Order: sequence, then structure tokens, then C-alpha cells
Amino acid sequence: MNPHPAPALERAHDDETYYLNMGPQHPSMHGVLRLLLRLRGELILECDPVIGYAHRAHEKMAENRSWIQFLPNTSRIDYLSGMIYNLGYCQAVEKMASIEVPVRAQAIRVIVSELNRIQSHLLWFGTFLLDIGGITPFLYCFDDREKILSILERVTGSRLTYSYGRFGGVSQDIDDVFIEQTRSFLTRMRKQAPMYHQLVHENVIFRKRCEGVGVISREVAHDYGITGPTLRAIGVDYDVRRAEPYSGYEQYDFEIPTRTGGDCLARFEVRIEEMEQSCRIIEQALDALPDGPVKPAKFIKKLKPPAGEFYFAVESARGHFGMHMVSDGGDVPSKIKLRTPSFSLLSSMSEVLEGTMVADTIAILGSVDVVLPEIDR
Amino acid sequence: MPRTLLDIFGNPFIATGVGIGAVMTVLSINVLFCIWFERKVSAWIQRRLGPMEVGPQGTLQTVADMVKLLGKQLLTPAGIDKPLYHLAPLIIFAPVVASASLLPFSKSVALSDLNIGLILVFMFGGFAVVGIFMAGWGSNNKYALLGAMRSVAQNISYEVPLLLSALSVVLMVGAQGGGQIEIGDEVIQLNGLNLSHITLAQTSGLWFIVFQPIAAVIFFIAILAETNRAPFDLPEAESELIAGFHTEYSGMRFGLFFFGEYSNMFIGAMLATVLFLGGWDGPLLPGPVWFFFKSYLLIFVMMWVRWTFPRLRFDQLMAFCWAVLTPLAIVNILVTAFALKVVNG
Amino acid sequence: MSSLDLSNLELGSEEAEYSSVGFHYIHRAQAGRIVAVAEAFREAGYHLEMLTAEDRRTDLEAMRLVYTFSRLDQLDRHMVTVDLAPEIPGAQAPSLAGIYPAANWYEREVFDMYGIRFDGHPDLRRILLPDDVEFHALLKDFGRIEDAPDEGAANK
Amino acid sequence: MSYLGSIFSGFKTLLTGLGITGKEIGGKSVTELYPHVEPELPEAFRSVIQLVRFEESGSHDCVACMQCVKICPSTCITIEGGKIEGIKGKRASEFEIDFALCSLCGLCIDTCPTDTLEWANIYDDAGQEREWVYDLLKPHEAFEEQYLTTRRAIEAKEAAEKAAKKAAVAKAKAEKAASEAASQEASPEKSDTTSEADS
Repeated sequence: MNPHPAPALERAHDDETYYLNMGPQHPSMHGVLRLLLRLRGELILECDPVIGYAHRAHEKMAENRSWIQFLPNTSRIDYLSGMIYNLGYCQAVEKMASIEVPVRAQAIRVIVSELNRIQSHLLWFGTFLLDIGGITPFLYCFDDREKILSILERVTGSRLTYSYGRFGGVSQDIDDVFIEQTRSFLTRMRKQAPMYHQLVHENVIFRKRCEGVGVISREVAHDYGITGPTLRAIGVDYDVRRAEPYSGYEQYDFEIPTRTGGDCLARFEVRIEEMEQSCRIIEQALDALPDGPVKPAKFIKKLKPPAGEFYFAVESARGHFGMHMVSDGGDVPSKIKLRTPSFSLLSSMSEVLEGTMVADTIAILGSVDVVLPEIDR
Repeated sequence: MPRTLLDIFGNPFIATGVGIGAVMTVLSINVLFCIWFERKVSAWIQRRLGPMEVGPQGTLQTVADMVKLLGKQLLTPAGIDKPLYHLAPLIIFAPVVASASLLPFSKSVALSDLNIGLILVFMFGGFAVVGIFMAGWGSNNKYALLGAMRSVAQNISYEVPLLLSALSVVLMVGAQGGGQIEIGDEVIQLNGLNLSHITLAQTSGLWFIVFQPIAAVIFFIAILAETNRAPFDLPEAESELIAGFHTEYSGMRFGLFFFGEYSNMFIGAMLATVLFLGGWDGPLLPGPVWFFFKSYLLIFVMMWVRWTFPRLRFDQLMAFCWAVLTPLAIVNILVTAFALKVVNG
Repeated sequence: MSSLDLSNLELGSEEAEYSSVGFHYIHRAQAGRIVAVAEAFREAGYHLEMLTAEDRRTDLEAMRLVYTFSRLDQLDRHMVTVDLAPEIPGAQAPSLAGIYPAANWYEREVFDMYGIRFDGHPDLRRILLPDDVEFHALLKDFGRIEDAPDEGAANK
Repeated sequence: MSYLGSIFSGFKTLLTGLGITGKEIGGKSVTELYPHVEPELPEAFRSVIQLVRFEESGSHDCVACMQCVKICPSTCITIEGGKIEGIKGKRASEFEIDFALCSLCGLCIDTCPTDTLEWANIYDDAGQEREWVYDLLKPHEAFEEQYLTTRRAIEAKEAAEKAAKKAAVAKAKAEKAASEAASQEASPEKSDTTSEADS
């Protein structure tokens, strides 16, 4: 009866329960995810996430391309934080091959990474509301997000797959129009915040759908290695930008918002405040933008980093994104392991989703902000 | 008292023929307009333009949709329960035509004027549930089954606050001013269940919404739940059940579901107008204009609510009905009865 | 949260220079002892940050497993490498799924991509590639451009 | 009474929600009616790649150095080029990019030593099948002959000037040597001057 009976699900098979394949074609599965659920009525008894539908073999490509040729791949691993991954990869290789990065390039990297984080949180905000039924906030979020995409398009040339980083800096310098547009975006975001707060955050139906739903305990987070806003919603203020500062993050003063509830509402509030913190970082970075070159004089393309194993991590919109690089001294990487935050988030879902209702599953998956392409890699 | 079709034509067959024709045209025009109106209202709210390509301001968009739906292939999935699957859209659509003919839209003419009009409308309203359940159960699809189970529980439990809030209006009609009213020369004993009598009771005095604000809100919320709209659209929750009970329908069968939904919405709005907003009563403009203006105002509010609120979870939906709406409606009836007893002595 | 003591676990430990390599300590563990090592790390409040494998059959004559343990409250990252037998159906390691539930999916992915089996794993199936596939994708001798069939390879 | 209180406060939040969407109804729409309105693209917009037409030479400057072929991650660039008589250095005779494979990453543009590649600002480059091999030299074909002739002329002139300059230098050296020889006659004889043939 079931083409893919996971052993875990075959145990108690009484007649009241039935299997339901939620996905891979399902409106709120955030990419291509299939949840194999065993339900009694609307209550979920067991859940086995089936992944691999969007597997593009990034890690295999990494082993067949030189270090510079793998650059375009990095902004396609997690299409929502393309910029953060792209620049993260550049910083990892720079650290490995000890390449100097000009100060202005570091500041630009912080600005565009935080813009990318806000854009990712805005898309999460819209789709989370879509998952619990509110359609209009989705359009408002995309209206704001469109501003960021056009700002980034001006300087990188593309809206999503940026390939903006180069070893030793960034590919293009930012000009006054970029700075002026970013400042007007920041004022617009702060003007919109109270509207979102009243329309969504205070809405009684939204509160009822989120409060106390999908609580992730600290043990579960610790067991599965969960990081990012979901972990901060449990009260642990772990953020790679603070724990292992890179690209000059230590000079900016920003807080790490945390909550203790660990439910959908706490995750929602953490991300909303994170957007505000990112605005603060951008503002400080714009005010103290140093002059100078943004990339090395000569375009670095032949690169032979020293042999060995290196690890470098950045804070993506979804959590701790780590790159474990093994180099054998050659021009082609021996291995790159991409440790993505959504992978551990989704692996904990089989434990978190048990005992919830179908409607809650969609809300929890929406609030945890999982992106499938970065799980399947 | 409005002259019914039967008085005009005498012969019942001609009367019913004309009646059905009139109702079908009104409902089709209403559906064509409502679909376009809903897309425009949602567009205005969401900083969009809505359909603009077909016809000026996209007015012919719904006609284009209908032609497309007619042209689409009717997919019939395997393993379906044939009678249930094929009859479901008709069951949803047919009672709507019947209940549309009961509503009094003008002083002089009416399609039919029965002294138990209110009860008949609620009875026909109850048929929709059977149709939805047949659709969900018959289409051999787990999502449709989930949607069907949800719709049965939701529609049945929201019948209770619907009736109770209408009951308080019926009380008001019977007890106001000794229950008589003079029109011209004849004195009519007001009968609370006759829809035109309810409107007549409001034309003389204030509209019932003034006396019964809570009942009006409860009635409006219950209408939303009955027609599976807005915060209560669990049976066809896109983000959970893909398309709920009409997942396996395509082409004109899906169009019929759409037809049924918007007609039910239209009937609900007209019923609320009759009960609370004084039907055809209004200064200057003729009766029907006021009647349809108020109905479409309510339809606009329904759409406005739909594009603002997220969706309730299933158990919250039930709790809201039984723990909030029903007790409030009962208390409302008691208060109304007590107040009328005191006022009328 | 007792402090981390890795004594008598037959670990070849050495300190690493974090700023250039990203790790604070690099340990070489025996396959048999890895469960005890994981328990020690768990005892001291570390979480399993990452588990991956490397196909080092050509240069180190081994299939290498790489575990990374790290802390949330302070910056302290340990890399534990385990060298297994170089033959692919043969490489075997005890599963950590009992200690760290995160290891469940990591080990399934390593099995899927490298073919290393983890005994004691509750549900060792492929996680990314379809089930009816025989090859293990990330092995060095699989899918090299030169011997890829002409029409298959994405890049000519 | 918290029961009633919670109902009313809940109801109030619903009304504020309605108020916000109500305000939006009058608001301005942000839709760009695409087919009727041309989208304005930033000049760094990454779309199809083309060869630059330099003003002074009037044509592209691709010397077939194969740098872009080596760096392209999806190896979708094929170039043939060679020496052309009368012109120093090589020149591309065939330059094709398979845009079905190209991921528009821009590495070729960065690595081109003569900066002769640029973005083409074409946003609606859609096709029916995967046959997307563009010949980037086609827009320059008409101008190629004229370019070659002018280039040969320039190079010939340069060569002539260089030769002339070389000759002048040689003459100057010869005169200097001659004048030194003259001054040496006042001093003891040194016969090291080699008479230079004026060419």
C-alpha cells in the first residue's frame, strides 16, 4: 500500500491510522519536501521527512571545479541567503589561502549580507503568514523585499544568485545611489514595523495559531544541533557573528534578540527583532564606510591553498552555516562539506511534529523557516 | 404585501418557469460580478491592480475564466464513488436557486411570499453541507476526505448560532407595537417568520441592527462560517489541504463549486440585509436598489475580512462556536425577551 | 556539565591554531572508542556540529570520518577524525545515533554518499539519492569527467 | 469576567487589523504592468554576454587567449583563433557561448585580460528549445574586413615609424661616434668608429 514504508512507520499498524504523503508537491512545503505522516484523524502519530528531491550534488561539483569555479554554486545552495553563502565561501578561501581583504570591501560585505538577511526574513514572514492563512501580509512583505532586491541588483547585477564575492574583496564598488537607496529603505522598514505589528503580531487569530504551538525544548535543540533564530527563540543567544566574528562584525554594536518560549510566536518575535538589528548594523556600516579599493589589483583566479583541513562558519538567516574544506594543495578542492542549518532543523522535525495536528504541522514548518535546497545540497 | 409571481401569472407552471429564469440570471450575473469584485478588492488591499487585461479594468476577466473552465478537460480520477462524485456539485448548487427565490427584494413584487420563508432559507442552506461531504468523500483523495470531515463539523455546529441570532430578530418582529401594522387600509398581523413581514417591521421603526447589534455580529460570523469563507475556510484550506473537498475537480465541475460558493455568499448577505438592515427600506431610491446595495456592501465586508485574517485551527473553530457564539446568542435571546416583556408590559 | 576530560580514550590529540584552521583541538580516535569519546563530549555539554567522511583511499589508505563537536556558550571546536578500512562495502563504524540524535541523519547521508555502514543505526537508508541506486556519489572513483559517458556529463 | 474581557480585546485586535487593510484600499498600487511598461535595468544587469565594440578600433579585441574558456565553471565557451598575417598577436575567428549551460556568473568578464566581454542588458532572452549557442562574432562580422585593413594600416605605419625611429637613433649614435672620433683626433688616434650605413 505504501511505496516507501520507512521501518519506523511500519510498527503499530492498526486500522484507525492511515498514511498521508504531504508533499513533495504541496503548497506549503518550502521547497520540495515530502512528509510521510501517519495520522489518526488530524493528529500526527509519526512523521518521517523524505528529502533529496532537490539534490544537485553541490559537494560533488566542488570536487570537479577549481576554487574560483565553485563560486557561482555557493549562492545557489540556499537561494534565500545567497549573498551570505557566497561571501562566506570567499572568506573561507581567503582565510585558508591567507588573502588580505581591503577594509572597504569588508564593510560592503557586512552591508549586503545584512540586506540579504532582512530580505530572507521578509520572505519567511510572508510565507509563514501564508501557511496559517493570512494572504495579505505576504504581499506587503514582498513589496518591501522588492526594494532590497532592486538595491542589490544595481550593484551585483542579479536579484537572487549574486556571485558578488571575489577572492580578496567584492566584484563591484557601491556608489552614492546605492547608499541613498539603502538609507531610504531603512526608514521605510522602520515606518512599516508598527503596521506589521498591529496587523499580524497583535491579531488574536494569529496569536491563537502561534502561542504554545510547536515548542522546541532546549534538549531537542541540543540533541539535533539546532542553531539560528529557532535556537535563539529558546533562550540561547548563540550567533556566529558574535561567537566567531568575521569580516569586521566585532566593530558594530548590535544585540542578539532571544525569547524563552520556544514556540512559533517566540520564533516569530526573534526574527522580527533580528530585522531591526540588521537595520542597525547597516546604518552603522554606512556611517563608517571607509574609502579605498574593494578588490585586489589583479583578479585572483589561480589559487593553491596549503594542504590541510579548514573550517569556517558564517551566520546565515537560518543559523550556523559551516564549510569544512579539505585541500590537498592543488587548484581543485579535495572536499567541501557544507554544514547547513536547515539540515539539523529538519532532522528534529520528526520528533517535534509528533502529537501535533495537521494545521499545526504547517504552522511549525513555516515558523522554523526551513529551506529544502540547502538541505538536499 | 408584495404581489407574488403566482398572482401576476396565475398559472403556477409559467410562474415557476419565470421565477427560475429570473433567479438563474440574477445568480449568474452575481457570480460573474462577485468573482471580478473579489479579485479587485483583494488587489486594492494588497497594493496590486487586479485583472486589467481582459476588457476595461478587467471586467470581462470572469467571462474569460468561465469560457476557459468550460473548455477545460473534465478529469475524473480513478477509484471515485461515481454517483457521489458527479452529484456533489449539483447538490451544492441546486438549493441555492430555491432559497434565492424566497428573499423579498422590493415592496411591490416578490418571487414568492411564504409565511415560513425564514425556515425554508435555513433548510436549503443546510443542503450545502451534504454536497461538500459527498464531494470530499467521493473523490477518493485523503486531502478531500479531511476537507469533507472538517466541513461537516463546521457547518453543522455553526447552524446553531445562526438560528439563535435569527431567532432574536423573529422575537423582535412579533412583539413590536402589538404585532400589527397598517398599510394603506388593511391591518396585517405580523408573522415573525415571514421575510417580508420582517422587513415591514423595520420600515416603520428603526432597523433591527440598532436593537440587536450582538445578534447581527454573531449572524454575520455564522454566515462566514456557513459559506466556508475567510477565517473559517478550513474545508478548502489551500496551505494545508491543497484545495480541500474540491481537490479532484476540474473544468466546469470546479466552476460549479465556485458558482455555489459565491451564490451562497450572496444569499447569506441578502438574508442578513433582510434581518438586520431593513431589506428594501431606504429613502429616495427604489426598494430593490437599496436591497442590492446593502447586500453588496455586506459582500464587500466579507471579502475585506477574508483578505485580512489568518485561518483558525479546527479545534479553535469549534471552541469559538460552542464556547463563545452560542452562549452569547442564547444570552441575547433572553435579554431581548426580557426587554420586550418589560417594554410591552 | 563536568569539564571535558578525554583521558584514557586512546586519543591522539593536538592543539590547533584556531585563527588559521578553525579548530581548537584535532583528535585522532579509534573506531571502537568513538562512542566513548562522543559520550565524554556530550557529558561536557558539547553538541555534534557536523559529521562527514573523506575518501582518502589514495593518499592515506583509509576512509576517514570527521566529527566536529562544539559548544554554544563559548568558542571551543574539536575535530575528531576516525580512519576506517579503505574498502568501501567493508568500512564500518559504530553509530552515535543513540547519544546524539543529530547523528541519525548525518550517518544516513555519509552512508548514502560514501557507503560507510554504521552498525547500531536505527534506520540506515539512503537519505538523498533514490533507494534503487547502487553507486555512492562522493567517492573519488565515481563520476569523473573523463570517463563519464558523452551525453550524460553536463559539461562537455 | 476575563472571559468577556478576552472576547472584546480579541475583537478589538480584529478591528485594528481591518482598519489597516482598509487604509490600504485607497493606497497606490505598486504593480508594474510588464508587457506594456518597459522594465528599467541597472547597467550592471547580468544577462546575455556580448563582445565590446571599442570606439577607437571599432571592433572587439578578443585575442583568443582562452582565459575565459579555462575559468568557465560550466565550460560553455568555445573559441577558435589564430595569427592573422600583417597583424601582431592572435585574433578570435570563432567565439561561441552555449547559453543553455551558462550560469551568468561573470567570471569570464572578470578574467578577460583585454576586457572585451560585457553584459548585453537583454532581459527577455527566452527560447523554445535548448539550442542556445550564440555566435558572439556575428555582430562584428560586417565590420571585420574594414577593421583588419585599418589595423594592418596602423601596424604598418607603426612598423615604419619604429623603423624610422630606430634609424634616427642609429644615425644619432653614428654622429655621436663620429664627433667622438673627431675629438679623439685632437687626442691620440683610436680607430673604433664603424661607419653606419644610413638605411
